[in-house]
Amino acid sequence: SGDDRTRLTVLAAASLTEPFDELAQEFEASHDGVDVVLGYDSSSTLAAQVVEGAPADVLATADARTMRIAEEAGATRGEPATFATNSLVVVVPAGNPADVDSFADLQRDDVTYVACAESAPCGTLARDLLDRNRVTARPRSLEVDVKAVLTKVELDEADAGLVYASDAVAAGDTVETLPVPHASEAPNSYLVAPVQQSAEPDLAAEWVELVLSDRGRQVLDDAGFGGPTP
Amino acid sequence: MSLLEARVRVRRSPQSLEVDLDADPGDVIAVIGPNGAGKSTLLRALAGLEPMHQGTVRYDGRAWDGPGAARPLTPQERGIGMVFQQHLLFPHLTALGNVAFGPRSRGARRRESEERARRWLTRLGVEDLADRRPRELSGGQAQRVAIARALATDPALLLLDEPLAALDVGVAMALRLELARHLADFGGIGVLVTHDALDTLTVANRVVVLDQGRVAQVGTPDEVAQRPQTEHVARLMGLNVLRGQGSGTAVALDSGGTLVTTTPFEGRVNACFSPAAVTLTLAEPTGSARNRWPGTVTSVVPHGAAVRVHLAGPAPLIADVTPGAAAELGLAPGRSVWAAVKATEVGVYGIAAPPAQAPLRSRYV
Amino acid sequence: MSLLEARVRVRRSPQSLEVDLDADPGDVIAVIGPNGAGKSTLLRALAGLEPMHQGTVRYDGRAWDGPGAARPLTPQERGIGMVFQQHLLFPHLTALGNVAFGPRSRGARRRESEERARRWLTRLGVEDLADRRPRELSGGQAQRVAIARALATDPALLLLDEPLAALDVGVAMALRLELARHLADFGGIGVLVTHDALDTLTVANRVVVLDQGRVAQVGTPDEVAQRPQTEHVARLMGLNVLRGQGSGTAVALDSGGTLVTTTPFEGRVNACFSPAAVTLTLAEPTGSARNRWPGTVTSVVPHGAAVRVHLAGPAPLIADVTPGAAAELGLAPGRSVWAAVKATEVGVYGIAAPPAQAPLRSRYV
Amino acid sequence: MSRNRLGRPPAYLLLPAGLAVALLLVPLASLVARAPFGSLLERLAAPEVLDALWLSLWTATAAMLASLVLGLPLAWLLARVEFPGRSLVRTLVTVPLVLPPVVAGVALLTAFGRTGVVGAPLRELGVTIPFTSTAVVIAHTFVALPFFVISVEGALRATSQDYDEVAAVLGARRGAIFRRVTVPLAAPGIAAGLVLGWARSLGEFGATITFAGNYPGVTQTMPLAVYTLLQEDLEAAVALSLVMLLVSVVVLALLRERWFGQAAR
Amino acid sequence: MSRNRLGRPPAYLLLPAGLAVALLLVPLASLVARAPFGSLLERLAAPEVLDALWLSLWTATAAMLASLVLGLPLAWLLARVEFPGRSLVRTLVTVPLVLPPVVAGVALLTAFGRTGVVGAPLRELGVTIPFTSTAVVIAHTFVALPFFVISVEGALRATSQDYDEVAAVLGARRGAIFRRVTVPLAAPGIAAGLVLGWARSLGEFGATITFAGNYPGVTQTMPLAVYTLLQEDLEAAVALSLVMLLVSVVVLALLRERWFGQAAR
Ligand SMILES: Nc1ncnc2c1ncn2[C@@H]1O[C@H](COP(=O)(O)OP(=O)(O)OP(=O)(O)O)[C@@H](O)[C@H]1O
Ligand SMILES: Nc1ncnc2c1ncn2[C@@H]1O[C@H](COP(=O)(O)OP(=O)(O)OP(=O)(O)O)[C@@H](O)[C@H]1O
Ligand code: MOO
Ligand SMILES: [Mg+2]
Ligand SMILES: [Mg+2]
Repeated sequence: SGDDRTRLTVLAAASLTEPFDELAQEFEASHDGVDVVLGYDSSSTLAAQVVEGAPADVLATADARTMRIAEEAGATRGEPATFATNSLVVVVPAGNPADVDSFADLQRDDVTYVACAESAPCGTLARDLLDRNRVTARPRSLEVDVKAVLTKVELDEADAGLVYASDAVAAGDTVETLPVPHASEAPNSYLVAPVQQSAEPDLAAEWVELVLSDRGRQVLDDAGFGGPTP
Repeated sequence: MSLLEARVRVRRSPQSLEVDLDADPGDVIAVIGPNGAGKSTLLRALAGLEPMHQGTVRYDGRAWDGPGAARPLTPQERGIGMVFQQHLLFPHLTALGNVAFGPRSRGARRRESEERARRWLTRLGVEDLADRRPRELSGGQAQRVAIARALATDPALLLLDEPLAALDVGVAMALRLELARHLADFGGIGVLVTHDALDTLTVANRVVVLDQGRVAQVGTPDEVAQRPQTEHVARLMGLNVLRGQGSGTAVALDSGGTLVTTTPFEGRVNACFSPAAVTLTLAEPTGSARNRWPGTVTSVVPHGAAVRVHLAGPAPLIADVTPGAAAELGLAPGRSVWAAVKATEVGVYGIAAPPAQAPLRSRYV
Repeated sequence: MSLLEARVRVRRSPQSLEVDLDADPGDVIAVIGPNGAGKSTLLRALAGLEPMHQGTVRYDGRAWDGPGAARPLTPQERGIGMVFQQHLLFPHLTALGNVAFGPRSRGARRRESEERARRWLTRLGVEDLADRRPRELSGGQAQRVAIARALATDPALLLLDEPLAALDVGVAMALRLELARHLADFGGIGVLVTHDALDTLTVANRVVVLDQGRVAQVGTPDEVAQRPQTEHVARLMGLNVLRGQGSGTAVALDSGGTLVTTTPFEGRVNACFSPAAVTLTLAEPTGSARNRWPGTVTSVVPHGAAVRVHLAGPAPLIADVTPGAAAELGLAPGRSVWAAVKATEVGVYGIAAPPAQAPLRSRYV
Repeated sequence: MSRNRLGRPPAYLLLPAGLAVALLLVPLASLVARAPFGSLLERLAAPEVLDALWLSLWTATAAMLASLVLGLPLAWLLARVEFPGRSLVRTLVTVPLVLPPVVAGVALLTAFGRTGVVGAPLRELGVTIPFTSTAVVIAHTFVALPFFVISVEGALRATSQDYDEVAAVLGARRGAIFRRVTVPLAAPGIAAGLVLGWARSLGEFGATITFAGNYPGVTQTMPLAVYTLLQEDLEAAVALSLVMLLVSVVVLALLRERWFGQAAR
Repeated sequence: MSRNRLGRPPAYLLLPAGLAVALLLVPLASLVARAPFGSLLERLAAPEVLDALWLSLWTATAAMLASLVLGLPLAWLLARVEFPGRSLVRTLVTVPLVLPPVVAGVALLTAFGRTGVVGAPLRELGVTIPFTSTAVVIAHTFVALPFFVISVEGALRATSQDYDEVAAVLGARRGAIFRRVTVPLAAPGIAAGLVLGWARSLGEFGATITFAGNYPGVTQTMPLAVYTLLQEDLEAAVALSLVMLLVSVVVLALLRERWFGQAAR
């Protein structure tokens, strides 16, 4: 990428890695001379960085709370838009060694499961769903992010884990997926907004547009995300 | 005013060091004394390596340490050369690098320093070893490199701590002469710590005898050799010295018994006589020799044309006898003999310093 | 069969070490030779610290190294005691801890080891220093602790590398006797490296002279003292030795000129005479002394009852003259004199070893 | 009297040293400046925090001891004993340093997890390691051991081998030489290695959370607690890490002064 | 001929050393065993991976040099010069070790960020540090410097000070003593410290991603690339870290053999 090329920098929650990588390719294809640079991290870190003046054009977070941090600090431009939701599913290792057949099986003594810590959005959701389904057994570990939960399951250290539907899709056939009752009643929202200090406000707006477009909807759908309003 | 005026005071328990030392240009001072007397400490204090709690060191009118100096000058500000008792060659440098270190540190360029170093190695007969590391040198070779290193900076004050101890006899003699010549030429001051009488007699023009951190005697080599004030120097110089209380021509010896002399003297005295003045017999001698002691031979070794016999007894004695006499008496370690010395052979002189506490080593002998 | 049979071969460039050494119980072997001759290397090889590329070491019928041994025994398996040339006291242990280290390592309990160590420190006159660290000891004190450490394990083979070099003259003499007594008692073997004639003559019953990694002479102390084969030993023993080609009673000296003797000899010879046999005159001597050389006085020092004069000339010479003669001739460094020796005073004997290359140090003298 | 009798340190050494201190100090100071001190004490008293602190301290200490027991012999072998493959082993020791901590955690899972080479047989015996405090100690040791070994090996190489020879001549066997000569002489370097290892363990996050998980009271060390909190409350997380800093600084200061007081002179 | 002429190392040293090697080796080996080697080469050739690898290597090297330039004088001051507050500084140096890396990143942001003590004035001058490659180097240095300083200080304390005195007597000023005597004598320890610092930088994740962000080509080092990939594909992420391992091991092996070959004997 030469000096004459324009760069559009998108900071996105790590769980958006797959769809955003794909959208970036499409964006570059339709915008000559534009390179999309994607920086992934946890939403709270990204929000803090944007507040600190990170050179970015667009911020996409995995929950409303972290976006609000950036918003309140005046780091975003315009109203953030909700562009997707994500709901929890149960994943088990390929072959389902512990024979977990339903969400309720997490109660079984011989089932070791992991979930997110409550400080993370996925943890809040998990807590809520466990309560709704009256599952009282505690997870073996409260992971700080959803990928850590997935890793434990992928490596067959846990018999089950609570992850986002999109993560289950990303993991492919290393895991099997079970639905969680009432999951769609409490989804997690993904928000996107152009960043205040953006040097390319037009391109930033176009990226937001792309994400909100039908094409964007399609890509997110394929990656396991739900629509902006469930 | 002397070139070097040092009032060295180092506090140390149990024994502090208090030594006054003055020297003029060209002086070479031999510092002798028993182990632990403070010789190395003295050199280290002069070099600025040992903090003094008091005292002064002035060189060429400039205060190095003490009231006249805002702070003690650092070793590098003093412009000295030093051979350490443990040679302490830099292990990571070659012999050449070690010797070139000083000139380099004092601002010479690399090439110049190395040429200079090479010249010094040559003077000390170790130019073949220029590229060796210290661990590839023999003890004596390392010692020579250390001497070259100390001399290579042309120091105005040269501090040598037993520089010839590890050297073989031929090299040591040659180096003594070389050192004497070098020191005589350069107009600076040399201070030479040694346990060797030859060093004292050939290299130095003044001798300071230390004992337990104090000066026990100062003088020219001849004075010290002829009138040793301590048993240590007497032994070093190959003389017999007995201490006692003089009263007329009789000396009540500290080791017991009385010694008769021809020089009347009152008070504390050293009674001194040469080994050649001692005659040995198997039976207790009768006749004119009124001074006699029984003793046991501890060693018999050739000494020049004579045979030198060491005796243990109330006081340790040295006697030189002819090889013939030695054979006749059957002198061998363990043999009991009588030693006698004529009153006329005994020199008597006062003890300068107050009687020191028994030095450590005397407990051993 | 001897108690110790060593064929020591150490490969090293430019000069390898090839020394054969045999010793019987109670033997004390003095190893002498110029700096770099290989003395320390020999001791290290005997200790198992220096790998040998060849050769054998057997002790008491057991192969320590060489064909009879599956692998060279480690130092600890050999049961030796060693005083290193650099004393190498453990810096983290007290004097007592250093001496107790050996007994502890050989299985004694702590208390026992410390008691033993304290006894040895007392024997060496340094019991007051038991709680000091090496850096708080003087050079000679450290040396004594190192000797105590080597002796405290009651080794069957004691290797001493210039153990008395840093000691003051009184302590050195006393220690020589102590060592001689200890070595005579214990029935083991002592190997003593030294640059001091007294050590050789008082402590050892055999002498091995090394030169450039080879044995130049072996014999009793008296033999070696009387018929030195190398200039180094001659100097050490205080004799004059000149080399040359004998043909009848004339010896064509390597240093130039001819020496007349009374003993006819053909081939390479050493011509040896005592310093006392040398007379000095200011004018070229005429008369019966046909052997004469011009020379320059390099040093004049008292030696026993005589005065010892070192001369530089075609060959360096030592002369002992009476103090009266010295005064009369005005002997002082720089003075030109003639030295003469009578043919009857010159001993002549063959050179045992093939003439060695000029040793390093000769380039210096 | 000042010990600086070899002269004043030159500016070109004082300056970078000052910069180094500044580089370390300024971020810490501005972190402290931002911390909500009011809530600090209160936070410290919270039972989860106390649990995490205690867990952190003991697991780091256990890992330090494990580093000492396993790593000191290894460092010694690398520094003092010639054996085939030595430089291979030396390189191997450096590898875990380079591994990103999370990947280190994955590696530990593949080895000690329930399907791992070591984990599977252990599981047959009824022992599972992940999600236990033991796993925390293993993760810490895996991460800290290389630091310890490399720094101690460096210290051993810098100390003279002559004394080993002396000790051998005095009859000390190889092990006794190690214990009574080599180790005491390298004591300052070993102390430095222990400090490094301990501190590294205290700060370790990635390997621990991946291998041991994050459960309060069992595997949630302070960094994990801090990170967990960081998701929702930056300031609180900062306050919590300051608590950890404070405690570890106090412990270190006490330890260091004792060690260096004894070992160095 | 074997250099082990001081006797065989005893089992009680060989055993723990072997265990240490096993502890480090087994997880690595089982990681390697799981790696999809087929795609390894292909992955290595991907431009982002090459970018990240190159960035990692040069930033780690820059941080190592910064550690050397800033840290060596500091280690020396701590080991050799008495000054008031020395033990305070020594403790200060240990602190960043204990800080969880992410918190270290937060601390760096508070210092060098746009409102930071250093960042705000710099911004006036038109310089911003966070989210640049410079920030990566700073983060690495902040994290690696303490390791370097502590291990080098240990090595300096373990080497004899006698030679400093000798050099002073020969006329070398304090700085020359440092350069020409102290440093060469402590060379193995310094080399060890550099290896530690370099490797620590290479593996650093938390401080970097927080302070410098995760921008491909600018701040995305290998551990960050591994993290990003981990979101999609665990096995691929593992493969990527193995690539990094391989490269760093090769570099280290080359460097170490050269250094130790020269420095140690
Ligand atoms: N660092 C120290 N702390 C305490 N005492 C010391 C220290 N260094 C030396 N001493 C003691 O000071 C005295 C003088 O030591 P010094 O080294 O000056 O003796 P020396 O005359 O050189 O002896 P030697 O002939 O044995 O070398 C000795 O008794 C010694 O034990
Ligand atoms: N590690 C080494 N590598 C190469 N040469 C060495 C090594 N150690 C010693 N030498 C050389 O071997 C020869 C014999 O050394 P050694 O130390 O045995 O001499 P020495 O007889 O003890 O001399 P000195 O009287 O000076 O102590 C010397 O020329 C020395 O330079
Ligand atoms: O370096 Mo970390 O980043 O311990 O997780
Ligand atoms: Mg001394
Ligand atoms: Mg030697």
